[in-house]
Amino acid sequence: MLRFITRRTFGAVVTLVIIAAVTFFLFFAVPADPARLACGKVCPPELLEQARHNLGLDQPLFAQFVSWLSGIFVGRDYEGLGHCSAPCLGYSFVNKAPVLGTILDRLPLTISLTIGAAVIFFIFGVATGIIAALRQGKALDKIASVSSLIGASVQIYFVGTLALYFLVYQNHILRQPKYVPFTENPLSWAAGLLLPWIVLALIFTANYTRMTRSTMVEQLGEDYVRTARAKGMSARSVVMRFALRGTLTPIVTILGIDLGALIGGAIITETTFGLQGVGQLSIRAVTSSDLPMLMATVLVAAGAIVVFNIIVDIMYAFIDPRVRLS
Amino acid sequence: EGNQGAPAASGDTPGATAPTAAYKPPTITVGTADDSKGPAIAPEGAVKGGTVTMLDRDDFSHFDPAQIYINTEANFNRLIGRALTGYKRITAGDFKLVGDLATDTGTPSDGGKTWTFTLKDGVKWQDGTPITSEDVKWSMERTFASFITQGPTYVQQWLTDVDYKKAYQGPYDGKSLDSIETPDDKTIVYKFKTPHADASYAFAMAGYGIVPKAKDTKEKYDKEPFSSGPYIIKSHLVDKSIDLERNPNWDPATDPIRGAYPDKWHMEFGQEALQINDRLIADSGADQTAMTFYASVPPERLQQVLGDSSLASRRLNSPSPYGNYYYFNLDRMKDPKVRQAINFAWPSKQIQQTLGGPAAAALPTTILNENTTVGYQSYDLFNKVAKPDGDIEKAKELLASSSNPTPTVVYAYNQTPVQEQVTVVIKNALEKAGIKVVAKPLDRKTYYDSIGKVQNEFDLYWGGWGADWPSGSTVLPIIFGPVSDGAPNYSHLKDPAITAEMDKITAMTDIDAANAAWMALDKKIQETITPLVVAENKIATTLHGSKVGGAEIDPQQWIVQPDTIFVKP
Amino acid sequence: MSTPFLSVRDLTVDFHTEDGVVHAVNGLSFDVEKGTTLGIVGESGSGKSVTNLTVLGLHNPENTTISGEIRLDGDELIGASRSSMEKLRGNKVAMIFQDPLTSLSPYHTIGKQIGEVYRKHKGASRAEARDRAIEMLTRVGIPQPKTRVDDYPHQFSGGMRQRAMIAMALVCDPDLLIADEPTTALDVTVQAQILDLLKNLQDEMGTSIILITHDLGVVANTAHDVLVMYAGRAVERGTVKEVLHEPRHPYTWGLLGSMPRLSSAVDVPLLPVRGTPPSLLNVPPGCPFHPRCDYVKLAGPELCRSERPELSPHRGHGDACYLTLAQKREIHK
Amino acid sequence: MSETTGESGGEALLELSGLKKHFPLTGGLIFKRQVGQVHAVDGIDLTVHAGETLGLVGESGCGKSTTGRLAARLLEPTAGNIRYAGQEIGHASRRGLKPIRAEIQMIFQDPYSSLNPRHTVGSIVGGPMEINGINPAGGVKNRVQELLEIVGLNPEHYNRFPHEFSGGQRQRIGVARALSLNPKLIIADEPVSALDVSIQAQVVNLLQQLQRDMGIAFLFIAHDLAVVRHFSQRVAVMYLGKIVEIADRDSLYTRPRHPYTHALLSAVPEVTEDDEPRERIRLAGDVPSPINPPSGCRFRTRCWKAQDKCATEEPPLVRLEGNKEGHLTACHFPEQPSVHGRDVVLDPALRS
Amino acid sequence: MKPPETVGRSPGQLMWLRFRRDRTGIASAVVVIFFLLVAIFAPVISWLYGKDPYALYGQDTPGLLNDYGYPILPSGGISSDFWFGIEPGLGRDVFMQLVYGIRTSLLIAVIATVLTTAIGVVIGIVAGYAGGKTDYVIGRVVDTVLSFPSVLFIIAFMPVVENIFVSPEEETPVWLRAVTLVVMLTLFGWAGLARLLRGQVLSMREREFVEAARVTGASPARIVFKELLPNLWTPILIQASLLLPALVTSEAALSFLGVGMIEPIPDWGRMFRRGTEIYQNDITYLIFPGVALLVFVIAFNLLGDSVRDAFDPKLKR
Ligand SMILES: Nc1ncnc2c1ncn2[C@@H]1O[C@H](COP(=O)(O)OP(=O)(O)OP(=O)(O)O)[C@@H](O)[C@H]1O
Ligand SMILES: Nc1ncnc2c1ncn2[C@@H]1O[C@H](COP(=O)(O)OP(=O)(O)OP(=O)(O)O)[C@@H](O)[C@H]1O
Ligand SMILES: [Mg+2]
Ligand SMILES: [Mg+2]
Ligand code: NI
Repeated sequence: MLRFITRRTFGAVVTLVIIAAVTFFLFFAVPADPARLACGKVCPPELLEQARHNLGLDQPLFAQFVSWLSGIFVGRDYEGLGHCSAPCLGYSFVNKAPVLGTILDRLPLTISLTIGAAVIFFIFGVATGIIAALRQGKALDKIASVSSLIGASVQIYFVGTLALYFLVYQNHILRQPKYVPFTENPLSWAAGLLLPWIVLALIFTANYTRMTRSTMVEQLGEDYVRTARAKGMSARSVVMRFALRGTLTPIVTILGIDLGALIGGAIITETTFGLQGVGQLSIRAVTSSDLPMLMATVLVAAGAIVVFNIIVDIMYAFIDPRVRLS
Repeated sequence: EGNQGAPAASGDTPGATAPTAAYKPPTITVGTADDSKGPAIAPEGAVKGGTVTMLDRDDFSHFDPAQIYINTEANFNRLIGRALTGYKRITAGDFKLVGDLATDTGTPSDGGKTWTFTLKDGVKWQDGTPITSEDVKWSMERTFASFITQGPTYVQQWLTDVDYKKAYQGPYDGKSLDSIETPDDKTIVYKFKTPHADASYAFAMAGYGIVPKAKDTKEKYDKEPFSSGPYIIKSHLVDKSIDLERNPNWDPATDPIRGAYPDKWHMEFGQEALQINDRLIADSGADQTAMTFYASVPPERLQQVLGDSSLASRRLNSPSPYGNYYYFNLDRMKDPKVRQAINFAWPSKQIQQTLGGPAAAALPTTILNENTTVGYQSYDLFNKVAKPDGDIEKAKELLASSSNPTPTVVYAYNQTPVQEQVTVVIKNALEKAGIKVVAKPLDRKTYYDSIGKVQNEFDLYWGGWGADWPSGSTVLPIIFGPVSDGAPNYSHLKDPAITAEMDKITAMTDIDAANAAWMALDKKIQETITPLVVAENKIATTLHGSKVGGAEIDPQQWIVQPDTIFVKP
Repeated sequence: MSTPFLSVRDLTVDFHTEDGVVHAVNGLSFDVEKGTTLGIVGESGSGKSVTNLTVLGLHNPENTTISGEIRLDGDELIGASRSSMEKLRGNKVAMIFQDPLTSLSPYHTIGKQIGEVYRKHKGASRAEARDRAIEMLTRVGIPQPKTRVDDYPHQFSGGMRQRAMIAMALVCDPDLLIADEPTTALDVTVQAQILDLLKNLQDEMGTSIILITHDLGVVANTAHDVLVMYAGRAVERGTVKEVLHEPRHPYTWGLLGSMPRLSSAVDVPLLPVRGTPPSLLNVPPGCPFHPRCDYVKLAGPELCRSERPELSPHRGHGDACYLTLAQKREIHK
Repeated sequence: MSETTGESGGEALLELSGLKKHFPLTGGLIFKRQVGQVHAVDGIDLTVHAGETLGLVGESGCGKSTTGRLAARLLEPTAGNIRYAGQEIGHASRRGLKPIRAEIQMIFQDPYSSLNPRHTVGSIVGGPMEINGINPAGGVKNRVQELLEIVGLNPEHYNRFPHEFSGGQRQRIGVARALSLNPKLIIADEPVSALDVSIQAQVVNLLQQLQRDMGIAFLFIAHDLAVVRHFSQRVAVMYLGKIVEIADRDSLYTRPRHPYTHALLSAVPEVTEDDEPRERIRLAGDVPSPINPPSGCRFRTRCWKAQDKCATEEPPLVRLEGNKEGHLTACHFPEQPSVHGRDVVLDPALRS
Repeated sequence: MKPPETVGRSPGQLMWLRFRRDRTGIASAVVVIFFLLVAIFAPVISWLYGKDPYALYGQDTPGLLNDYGYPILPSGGISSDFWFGIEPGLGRDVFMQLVYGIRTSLLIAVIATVLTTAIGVVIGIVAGYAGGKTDYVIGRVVDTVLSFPSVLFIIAFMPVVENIFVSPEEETPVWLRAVTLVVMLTLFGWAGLARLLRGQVLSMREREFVEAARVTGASPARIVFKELLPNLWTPILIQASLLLPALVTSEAALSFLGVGMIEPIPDWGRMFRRGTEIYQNDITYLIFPGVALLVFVIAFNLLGDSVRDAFDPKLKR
């Protein structure tokens, strides 16, 4: 197990470094010059040079990348701004604040957004999926499949916009989405994120219902489920103890992918609800050519995907003993 | 007149026209030493106390005054920083330039080359130490340092040279600037190379706000400013929120400008204008004490906001003080007749409609903006008042007599959703006059880089410029100044006569005469050269919560200024 | 003769599928006596598994029609309540399946899977169940049962898995054990081990066994009685000796003739049944075997094609064919 | 190893000598590397003569299929030689194999997965001809239909797809495909294991008839000793990657010497007319893992005669005293040459 | 000898038969085909309808739009002249915008789907069939691509791709955005498909018919194209049928973030975004593209499901 985790972690680090490098070098292929943006309205060449030096952009590309990379592990010194200690992702070009701090400040929101929604859509999706599978062809199954299809076909910005309008502005049923740290007040934390959770859940539940239903149907046809029934196990325990175990494996994979993608791709959700998470930060980084911030948000996003992949693989080992050895 | 696009009629139904909002350009005069005494004139009903929530899309990038050039940042800076002079609101729309830290707007001598200011008694930093002339001098000197790249550069150039950063590298290596003298703790004397009658205006720019010599942390000061204004930053989460609390060492009696009525300010960033305005329209709960500096109602909500009479009391509006121009590239568009034809065919009204109608944009005809030009005079060279949707016949006539009756114009635009639509309109109109338009979208990040290149391949492109103080002197000499890569003379106008005229006006010591001369030059340039099309002028409509009082848009900065804001009990 | 321990009468099982009705079992009757083994043989798809799953009531009621009667120790099983069936399964009647890998849950340890049957039916505690599981593993010959009890099925070899399945089936000392092709997936040497094991356990506990297989050799070595199935029907029934040494039905002849034996002559070709088994969607009328039968002419083509022959005589060695006994004897020679 | 020629005539068509196939097992902490190997086939010598059938039996996983696939050069041997008609093909390239490809064909175990479900019978059977550029007189289609007739299928079924056929019929299609190139040697990897008894007999009969009519040599792989006996002139018994005994049919089935062969024969369930009790040998456990095969004699872990010598010394495959020419056994302590011996029960659960 | 149920149908025909029985499948196919026809025959529709998607009717004809640029007639200006109403602001014809918008979006999505599928198929098959080092390298590349935060990347590096085609000073052709979008969507789309197909090929490679082909001396090319590929059509078709609606919505989402097609090219996704901005005053402008998109995506997903079912007789719905 430990070996496995070590190997996967190493692989993940390599992947992240590649992604970071691609981002970094592509950034300089973008025809925008961050120094020019930093320089202001009227910018004579000397000032431009000055701005370039201030941002550290006057060094060779590769050297810049290396110092960025080594900054993560050993920290880095910034002229005028002081030392940036060990996991140093650099200083933002735009506001000169350490990127890491900003990211850490935003991450709880994005994670809360994701985890909260995931809990809802996972529980609902799996539950309805199981019921649909057990009531194959019945009304409930059909309702579940139709609604899941509609859920899968709508977009966050569509539902989100309408939900904001009708539930918040018009009828004041829900609160304007707002992030309050969990540690500060768990109740307002939940209340503040309820709307995005519901909207995200609306869209994602569908997939889980579908997946659960079809895998469950498959599982119910498995030989070992038949064995369980032949052993005299009650219908309930056949489903909950035997069929569900096998159903969870693919579901957990999808959940891992979704969690990674949600954290990494919260852009649309956060834009729709005006929440200040990592997604918004990344958009800001893009529009303002803020390389260190962009690198950091890309790393967070890719890191989320990669980390959740590893978590999924570890989860496998818990769900499926066959995986444990190999 | 002068406000051609101003809203005309009113009504509540969806199919209706926009409501009237009588708009009067502000009056800006120079105040006396008496005017410069605190406290500020309170708006009607003003009370102290409470917390105001400010919602906006973008956080402020700079707190170091020397780095401030943008109106939003300048506006915020009013809460925590002071300068030698400033604008005092007398009543709505009526302003006076007064001494802020200084006892008055300064005393010129030596034909306007030397300016002397005296600091008021009792002005202090947030830690209670008095603000000295040494601090003021230091503040100017440090703007020469290499890390200062954003702020205004006028005074630096007046004090030294056009290439001021070569002349002096800032005070950090121990050298000080000879052209600023501090005979005592309260007096500061600036010695310019040439006369500058409008220097007291220049010192009102937030970019010339003060920084304490003792607390200057160079680059880091941008993150941790030391307050001289009524508030202190209590917490700042980048791009997310700022909380302000009162500065106990700020004395209202010394400050003629800032009312500072709320006890606390809470600022939230990151929401799009649409969402901010939906919140403000809804006006529920905590949002009743909310307002926005800059997130004015987007065109999508204008009909709703202006059509809803219940919002009237929470609505502010003001046309933009900035000039918006479609510059001709004179290197490529050589025939003035074609340039005039384009001016005649220009679909001002259609663009206005695309932007949200008369309530969203006015249709000016002059280069200088009426809001920021003392002594403004209107003229209408291209028959825009009569035919705001374009005089195609006249354009065709001109083209017929020109060197190229069917010209092709390469139009470059900043690729934003709005500009995309405007481009469609422009293309549609000019093609009616027989002008082929090749539209080139440019990436918004590099837009100014692309059009700023002297050797660009475009014929026509949009650009904006705002006056730094209410005079043509910070507009015409800039947008028709030196031609170089990155310089804002996007038309590449290099007419010796015009340049000479501008130099002459700049040297005038009589401000009123100078203002009149700028206005005349404005017309002359459009008449003889036609280097640009004067574009639509956006009108901001801004909402605030029902418990917010004293909200006014600063007509010069085009932003809701904090000085008069108070929380209704 | 007393009433048999299990008696199946006129069992018919139809599946309603998209393609039509599958007549998987068609009027099948047979008995199993206490302590004996009934071997059911027949080609793939002849309805062997369906019959036995029906005994346990394991079919999806949605698309299955079952008629006839199944009496276990005198109790009717068709139409019995769900809870009474649940009490029966694994307790009185247990089952072993063909593929021990897929039939064991990969997610639970062997010990859990064996123990939970015991807990469910005997109300034992966790510890008791575990002890019982170890005991059962010892009985079926798993080495080091104390440690292997915590292994997962994938850690076992094929033969050990089948032993574990047997342990699981026998944990509650069932009266009837249904073994559905328990050795088909195994190698010969392992198969022999498993079959011997089943025999030993039967001797010890007096369990009745239904052994489903398509290998006549297996039946010959293990069973007391044999039932030969074809297209969902019984075509021949009798003791092992009777059926294998004096077969009466042409299909049984075909099966026996198809089998190469270690002792048979090598250079003569085998004598297979020609053709392929019929589709159960569309069972031929009359004798279902007639399209593949070489003796239709002899027995009477009209009869064979139109009327279904019954298994006769009712008890003892019976077969479903219109050939006379004399003809059969003659041909079999 | 020298000659292994059995009595059946004809020159050696396929010779495998010292043949080994080890599959790498990969793993490792960070980088993939080889951590071991599966000794699937571990040094075997076999000869198939023209026109004869060599049966290959053994338990699951002992390397029968691997041997077959090596012989058909679907795999490249780790070591050893494969000679076909005197020509070394062990490491020949695809191009080098081209001329003999047509002569060695294969029939597979699974009639479902061995036919491409997207191809018609016509293209399945005709495909090999197309690949090898064979243009039979009368055209490919004619030849295919001829072949279909030979294997007992309706030539009209030319345009049908495999899923429309029963298992036995599919296996016949497989046979027709193997025949389409007029092979001299067919490697049949458990061609009847997946079929019902009655169908199995049809296919065995067909193969036997083809061999008789066309003189094709077969390497016939099966685990059913009775079927092998029925079809093969010579039989080799494999255990864990090695040949433990090889002999002509009679010798092997009536005078086996290797304990494993004894065990195998005794385990076959038989419908016997006579009541004479057969020898009963019940081995314990399963075949050990080919990743770590036991030292010395590989059968020793399950053998009732095993002694210390077996663990240290690998018994050579030799002709034992009293055995016929070509009857080779690899055992230090061979059994009596008879099928009637004593009962041996090693399985703990069966020892009562 | 007679095989059972001798009907002589190919697997394809059987699928078609199964599919034909699936009423939902047929209905959704009809809807999908309708959309495709609309896209293909947009110019014909325009000609019959007598309007084009570019003309600014609302601006050129007084009385259609009010001061704010909203249609004066109720329901977004629906009239016998303007069936779906008029676009607020520019005053173009909504019906034509939608028809041409569907054309643009479908064109982009279809091309991206085709490219994605082609690349995914080729790389997946190569990885699966070649195995070994090739497979390992491709596997890592796929992992990496799948770990990229794609939306962010597309937003950030759209200009880079555009730059590859055209330098900033040169004329920017209108199709460039489309090409860029296609390239970007393809760049992040192929990996998933490749991974899936690799798995399919791996399991397929173990099938004996592949060995059978090798035994007869078939070349790797023949094995890939003649033996494997025909068997992969099922997953390919299923994936493609699920990919297309996903790409349509992706494109719409990119438009929502402002990196979709630009004016004046009509675009479905951009209409949708504009709709979410102005819905409070002109809901019809959100309804038409929104509902059309919803219907299209639902129909296509249903179609994908039906195709899957048709291909997989085991799965009972
Ligand atoms: N749930 C079901 N739905 C529809 N048809 C079924 C179902 N279960 C079995 N059948 C059909 O019933 C017939 C008899 O099947 P059964 O499993 O009893 O055969 P079998 O004799 O056990 O064959 P094998 O030796 O292959 O196991 C087959 O044609 C099978 O396809
Ligand atoms: N490609 C491969 N990679 C790794 N190991 C393999 C491979 N092919 C076969 N093996 C291993 O080699 C050994 C021999 O396999 P082979 O298929 O030859 O056995 P077999 O005798 O044909 O068995 P069966 O009767 O089950 O078909 C087995 O342990 C198997 O797991
Ligand atoms: Mg069965
Ligand atoms: Mg094999
Ligand atoms: Ni330096």
